[in-house]
Amino acid sequence: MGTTQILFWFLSILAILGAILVVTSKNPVHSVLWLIVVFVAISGHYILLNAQFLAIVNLIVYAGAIMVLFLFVFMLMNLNSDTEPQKNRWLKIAGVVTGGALLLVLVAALKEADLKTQVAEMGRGDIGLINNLGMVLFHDYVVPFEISSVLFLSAMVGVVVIGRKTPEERTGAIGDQKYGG
Amino acid sequence: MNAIVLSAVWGIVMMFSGIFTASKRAIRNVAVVGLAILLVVNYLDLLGHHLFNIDVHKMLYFDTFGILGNSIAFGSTLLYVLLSGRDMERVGDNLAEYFALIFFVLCGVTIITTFNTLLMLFLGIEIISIPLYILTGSDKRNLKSNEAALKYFLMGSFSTGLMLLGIAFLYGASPTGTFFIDDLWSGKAVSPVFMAGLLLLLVSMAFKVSAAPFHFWTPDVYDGAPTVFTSFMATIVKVSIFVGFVRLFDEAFGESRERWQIFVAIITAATLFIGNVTAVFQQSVKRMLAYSSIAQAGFMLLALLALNGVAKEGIILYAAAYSIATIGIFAILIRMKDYTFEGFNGLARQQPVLAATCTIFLLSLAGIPLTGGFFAKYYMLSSVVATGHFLWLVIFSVLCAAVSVYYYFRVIQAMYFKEGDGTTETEPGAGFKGLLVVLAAIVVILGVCPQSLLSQLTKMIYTW
Amino acid sequence: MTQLVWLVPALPLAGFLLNGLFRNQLSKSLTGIIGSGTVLGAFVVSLLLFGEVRHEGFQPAVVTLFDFISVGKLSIPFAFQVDQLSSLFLLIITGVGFLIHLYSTAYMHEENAPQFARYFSYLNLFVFSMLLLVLGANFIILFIGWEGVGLCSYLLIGYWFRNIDYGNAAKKAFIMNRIGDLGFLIAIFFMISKFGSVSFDQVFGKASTVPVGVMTAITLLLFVGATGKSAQIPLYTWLPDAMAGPTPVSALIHAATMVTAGIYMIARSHVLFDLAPVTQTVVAVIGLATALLAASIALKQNDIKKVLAYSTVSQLGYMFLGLGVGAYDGAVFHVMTHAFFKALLFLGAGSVIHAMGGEQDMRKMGGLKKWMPATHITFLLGCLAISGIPPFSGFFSKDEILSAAYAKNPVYYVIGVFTALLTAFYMFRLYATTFLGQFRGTHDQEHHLHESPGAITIPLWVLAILAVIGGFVGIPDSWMANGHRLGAFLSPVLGENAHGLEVEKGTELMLVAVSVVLAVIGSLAAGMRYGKKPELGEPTGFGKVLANKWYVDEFYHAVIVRPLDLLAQFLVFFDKNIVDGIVNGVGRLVQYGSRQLRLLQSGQVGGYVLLMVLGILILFLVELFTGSPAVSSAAGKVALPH
Amino acid sequence: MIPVLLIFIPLVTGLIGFLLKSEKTARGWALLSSLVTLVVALIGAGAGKTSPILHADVAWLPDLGSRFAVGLDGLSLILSLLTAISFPLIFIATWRDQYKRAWNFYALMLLSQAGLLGVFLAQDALLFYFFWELALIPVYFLCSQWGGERRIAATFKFFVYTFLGSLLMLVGIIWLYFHTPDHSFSMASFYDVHNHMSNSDQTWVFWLLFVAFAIKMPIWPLHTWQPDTYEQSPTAVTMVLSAIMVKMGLFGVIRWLAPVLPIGTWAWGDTVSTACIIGMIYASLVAIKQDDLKRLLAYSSIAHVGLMALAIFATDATGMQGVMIQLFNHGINILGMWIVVDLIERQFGTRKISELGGLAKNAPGLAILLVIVALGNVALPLTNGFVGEFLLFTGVFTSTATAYSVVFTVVAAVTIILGAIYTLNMIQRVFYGPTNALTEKAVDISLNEKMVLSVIVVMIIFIGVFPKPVLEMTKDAAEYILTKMAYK
Amino acid sequence: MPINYYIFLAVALFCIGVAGVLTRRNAIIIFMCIELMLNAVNLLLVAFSKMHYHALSAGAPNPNAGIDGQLFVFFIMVVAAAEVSVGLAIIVMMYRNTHSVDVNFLNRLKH
Repeated sequence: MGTTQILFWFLSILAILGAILVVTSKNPVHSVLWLIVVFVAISGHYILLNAQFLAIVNLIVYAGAIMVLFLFVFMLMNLNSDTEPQKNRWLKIAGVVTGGALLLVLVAALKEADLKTQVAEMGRGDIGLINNLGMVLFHDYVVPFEISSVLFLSAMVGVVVIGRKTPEERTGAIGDQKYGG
Repeated sequence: MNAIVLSAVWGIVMMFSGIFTASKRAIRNVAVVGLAILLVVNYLDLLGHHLFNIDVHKMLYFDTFGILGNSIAFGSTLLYVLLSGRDMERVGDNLAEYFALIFFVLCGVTIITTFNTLLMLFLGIEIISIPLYILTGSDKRNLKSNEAALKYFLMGSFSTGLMLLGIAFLYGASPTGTFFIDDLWSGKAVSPVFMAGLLLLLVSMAFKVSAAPFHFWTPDVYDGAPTVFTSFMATIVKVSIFVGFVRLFDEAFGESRERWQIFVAIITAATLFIGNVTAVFQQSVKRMLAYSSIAQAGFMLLALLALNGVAKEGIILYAAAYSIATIGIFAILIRMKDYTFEGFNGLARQQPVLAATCTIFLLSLAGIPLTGGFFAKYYMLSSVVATGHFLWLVIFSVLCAAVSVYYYFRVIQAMYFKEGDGTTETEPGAGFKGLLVVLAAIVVILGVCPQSLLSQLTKMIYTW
Repeated sequence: MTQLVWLVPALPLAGFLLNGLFRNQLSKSLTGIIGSGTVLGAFVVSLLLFGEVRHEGFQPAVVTLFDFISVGKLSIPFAFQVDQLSSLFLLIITGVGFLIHLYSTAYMHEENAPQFARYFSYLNLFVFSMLLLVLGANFIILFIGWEGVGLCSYLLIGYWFRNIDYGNAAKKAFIMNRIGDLGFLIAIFFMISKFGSVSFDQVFGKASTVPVGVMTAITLLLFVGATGKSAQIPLYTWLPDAMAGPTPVSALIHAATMVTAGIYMIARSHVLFDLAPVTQTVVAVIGLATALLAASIALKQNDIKKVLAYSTVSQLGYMFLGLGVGAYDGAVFHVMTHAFFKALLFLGAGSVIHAMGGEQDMRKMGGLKKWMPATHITFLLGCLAISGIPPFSGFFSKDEILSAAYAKNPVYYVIGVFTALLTAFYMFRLYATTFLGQFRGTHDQEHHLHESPGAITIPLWVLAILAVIGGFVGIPDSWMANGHRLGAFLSPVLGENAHGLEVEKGTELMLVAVSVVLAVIGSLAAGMRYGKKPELGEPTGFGKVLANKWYVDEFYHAVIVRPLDLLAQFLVFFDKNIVDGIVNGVGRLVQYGSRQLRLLQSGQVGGYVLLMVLGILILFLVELFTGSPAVSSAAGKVALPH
Repeated sequence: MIPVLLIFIPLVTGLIGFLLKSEKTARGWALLSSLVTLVVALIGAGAGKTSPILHADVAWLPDLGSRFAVGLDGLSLILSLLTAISFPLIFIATWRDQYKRAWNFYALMLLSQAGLLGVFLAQDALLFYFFWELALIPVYFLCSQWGGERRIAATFKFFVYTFLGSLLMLVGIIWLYFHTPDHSFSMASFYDVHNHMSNSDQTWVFWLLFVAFAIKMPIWPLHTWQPDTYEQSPTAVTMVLSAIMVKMGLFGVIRWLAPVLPIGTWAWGDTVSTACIIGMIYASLVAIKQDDLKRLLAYSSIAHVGLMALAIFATDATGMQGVMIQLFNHGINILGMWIVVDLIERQFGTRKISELGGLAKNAPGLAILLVIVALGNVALPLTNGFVGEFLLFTGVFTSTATAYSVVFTVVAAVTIILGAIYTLNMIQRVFYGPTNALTEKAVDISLNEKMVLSVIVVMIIFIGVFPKPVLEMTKDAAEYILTKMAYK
Repeated sequence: MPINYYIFLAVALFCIGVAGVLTRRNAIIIFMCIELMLNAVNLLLVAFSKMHYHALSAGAPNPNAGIDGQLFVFFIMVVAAAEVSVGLAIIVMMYRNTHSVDVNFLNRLKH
């Protein structure tokens, strides 16, 4: 098999391993790092699929910005050490089993897919190139693009609402006011 | 289109209004004006006058069904703000931001009532959800509020993940690789991938309208959120998402309904059962209303199951009747000293007007004739009966409706037949009472001669 | 004239309304006048009617007042029938009725005005109902009167309502009557379904068209009605208790008129009974059994009215025997004579009780002839009449029945005659214990003793005369050419062969001789036995059984009343705990379910998500296993609306 | 015109009633309104059967195929008369009862009257359902607000029970609606729908509708709400409940079930009849053991209603006439009984038979009137009860719809005896016998009650002696229904 | 590459994410697992888009066939970013009040 296949398998295994370690590792910071590994692997897949733009964005936005944000929060709360008390085992097992069952069911449902003859074009096809994407984005997809700005606005307002300290909080009055019901 | 743009714009206006004026009243008035404007422009849309001619590349499709849904959303929001606007001030001192968020939510509402591609659906849902996370947690001093916000956020984004996976599958299964809902289905045999996508989408939407067994966030979030915003979530948001829900399944999967009706039936039955039965034992009226909203969702799901003309008329009517009644009840609830059933004891002595209107709203929710709720339920039932299948579900839902009487009437009993000094925190003003009476009048009118609304509906929905 | 027949019931009705509505205003004398006067008026009208009916070739007339019920094909007019039978009964009822009203004015004099008026209004109402009963031209009107008299007897037995026992007696009477009425009613339904009508002419006209089985059913049901009203086995036990009422009431209702309604009804519908031999046998046997049983009980009763009551039951038994053997006019004849002498006896007893200040126990009486001669003589005449001593009235009527019974089946005769012996015995036991020997009452009772006023003795004398001569209208033809006027008179209604089977002269004389001899023996034996020293001690052995009326009441209580009571109690429990329990149980179930179900809402995000994922799993599994889910079709396909 | 007035007079006056904040005015207002209604009803009774003023039909919900169609035929007329007569009598008889916030009480009473009249007059299935509920709601509030100790629980049971029934009925109505060829709720289309559906469908749809009616009547074993509710409601409301409301169930069967689903009705006839008969015997026996006058009457009314239902399912002309006249008679008689009960309770503060006795001594007028009413109740000849029950039994006996007509009649007729037993027991233990400390100083009834009872007694006797007018009134209706009930 | 591989890979990642959400108690890590789910979806979308590209541009090469998939991924990233900001804000607020991010302590609201 050619380099593409080798790379595909390598990246896939890497991604899955990373994902598993994200879930299992005790130390949150390790989780973050493993998650970054997963992202990198996925970006690799994008490149294999010749979607360079997404690959880059994925690295910058996710592995870059978002993950840093996570780390930042961890540090802020200094949860860097393994502080999480263990959930009771049975719930853990139940969780894993359920996840696995979901996987099984989905695979079972999809293995007979009529798409199984289909193949994903590797390496070729320049739809993933930035100029094509840009053209389509700012031509056909301009409306959703604009609308997503509303999303950001609301997110921004929201963060302000939540982040801003109110006088009461400065006095640190915490409790179950009636407004919670 | 008018509504989308203006609601977004007005959201920004609200943001700045907070900077330019400190007077709460002024801010509220700005919001009211905005809502009024929204109503108007939406009506213009209905008449076909579009202020903005934007080429949406078929990503949005403005039909009467959606626009009607919008106007109900705007209308009930207007009533809601008029009734409970003052109570927002007591949540926190970011009144302007709250209003801004509400307007953003409305923007999302207008999107999901008129979306034509899964992308817009996704964006709409997100634009609705994110402000709601915030509003839920807006009572920052309150641990319950925080908890509710975090729960809502975690589960909400989890369901977003499910929805996205579903969308991905549908995209994969679509013959031409598109997200436009009307050519998702090849029209040939339903492929497993398509089915998987459909189910995941069903699940995530069911989550948003809090249908069992994906309803678990609802009681906690409705209970934990500041009551004003609970009212908003439980009525306007939920109802609009329902409009989107129906729209999605009608447009995208209408032809293949034979394949998925059974799943909707299962979910409906579960929702009706859990919602109604669990509500029976609640001690807090607020939480009871949360469960009742689940139960009501179960009834609305009947329309999704039937997906015929009757169902579409019905869902609009149900939206109106349910929102108005629930807004009214919440508006009264907010004013109460004590949220438990005992808190309502003897309210009829202290506040006859409140008690009377509250009774009418409750009767409407219970679906007693002469209230809008009756025709709403009537439409839901008859839509399913019209399909000729699932009569067992109809009868089951009727039994559940009988159960629902139990908890709605507990409130009535408390107000009228129990001795007690249940009363409001502050003497409600004449305006408030007047507005409640108006709401009650609307409910009754909807119940006696819904013709005015209905004839219009039938005209539009069948011409469309 | 016949068109005025409505006057007959109308007058007593008017009396009832007047006395009832203005009972607080009217004075006692006025009340008495209204009460008796209306009945007297009715009697006069009846006489006129009778005069008309007696003419040769009188055709039975049906007078329709108005349309009572008409539904679909069924039409029931409110119509009266004037013919020989009804006019005869009119005379008996109004005549005897008037005498008893008259008697009551004196007898009830202690009552205060409103109660007095109440009494008379009830009495008038009774006469009205009784007249309806005999005048009705169809079974419904008959039934109306039938239940009406039942009601009046209820009201009059319970007239002294302050006394619980009297109330119970009244209730017992009404309910036992109702049991009989039920049979009657069902018989009527049968007629409606078979003949589509209830009017006599229609029913009797079409009678022969229905199979014997149906006819037997109808007649048996009618007879059930008769047993209730006329106190036959098994429904006779109410009559002795009914003595709780004032004595005139016992005389009028429970001796002379109401209790004979059964005989009237069967005689009236003899056409049907002729078609149902089985029923006739049943009637005869029941009648005979009742006669014997009642007579045996009467032997050991000490309450003067109880004795008379059982003798009434026994005499009624005779009448049914007559009906059973087809001697319809014999039965009616006996009704008439019995009305005379039994009314006489009751009124005499009433006079005695009146004199004894309410004492009814014979053992406390004795030697009364010294104080009340008139009562004594008349009472003696009554006793002779009932015992069948010639030439008193009872003799003729009873012997007519007995000979017919012999013709039908000698066994009937034997038992009948034996009963006659008993009758004579207990009647003279009563007479002797009451009027002969020494007075055994308390001292002040002795002071109080006196002959009753004219209002009481006059009716006694009138009735006594009737009791003596009343029999001569029915001298057997075999003795005297068309001596049997009554039979001839009634034959248009009861048919030509209404004497039952004939027996040849010799046998008949022999039979008569036997019965007379036995009657005389019985009376003398009783006179001797009790004239000097009446039995005062408690009876023992078989006598105890008789004194306790064969324990029939106890038996009924154990077999019917008690089980019904228990059943009712059980049902109350069942209703409360099972039926209602299930209903409430559903409610509780919902609450319980609610309490359990809300535990799902654990508050744990993990739990929630887990359940969600499980939900998804279920959906997918359904999808997997039902490749293309079959659409459940509860109902057939329906066209979409619009 | 008339029907519309009949519905709207009480409706409007009732709504106004909420506003008059004085007990006396409210009471007077209610009486006035009910009298006006009575007058209108009498005019309706006077008008010719075919006269146009007896019908009204205006568009209401065209898109739903439902019209505001009301009309007076024989059946509606007799029941409207019953309603119109009962309410003034109730108001007068309970004139002395005291209520807190009486204006609400009287207003709700009037509203329930509007609902009842609507039920009886509606000629459109959806409209019928509407009024069916409208009649229920005010009664719910009346009982829960002014009732006895356990009122809330009892009334709530009553409400949920009946509401469940009516919801099932709603499903049935909708189902039928979609089977009418012209998608209409009108009576005509409903009477025609059975030509467009299979017999098997008829047999199960039957139950959807019947359950609602059976609960309302009530038919054993769905009766348990009734004694509790009667016991707990204020007597005025109990009068409405038992004199008129139970008739809704019977009316529903006659008007909206039997003609609509003839095959279904016929197919289940024996089953239902058996239930009715069990109920009759059962209720009578239970009644014998009751100590509370209200419960006793409740059970006796179950027995009577059972007989009427039995006759309906007998599908016989005589029986149907009997039902229609008995609907009226039973209403009148039970009303009389309730008035007496109310008098007793108001005077002695108890309804326990065991605590009473000897009333006849000091209250002879009351005793006599009660006895007459009671006699009507046990169907003694020359009272209205006799006419009714005679026709009913005749109908059942001559019925060709069932093979067991004779058995049914005989078993059912046993209740004639049982009825006599519990009625006489009651009369005796309340009115006869010695007086006790409580009843020593009993006083006789006052004028207005005497007047009401006399009116009732007069009606009892009149109909008992001369039932022709009433029979004439209902003749056509009965025959029409029967032609629709042709099950062959 | 056969599309099935990508489907299974994506589903696998997605399910691992789900399992993570089910098993962890740390709110932030749960949130990360959700991000993981989103990325799985992204991968799937891109794969599909290339699949459609292959299928549609088989005959006449069509420059933009299947491009929607990749644009959708772009929007998902956008939304995810917004979500993260809000989510972390909420978590921080929670932490400020309770000094814990353990979801098991979120049990004031139940039943």
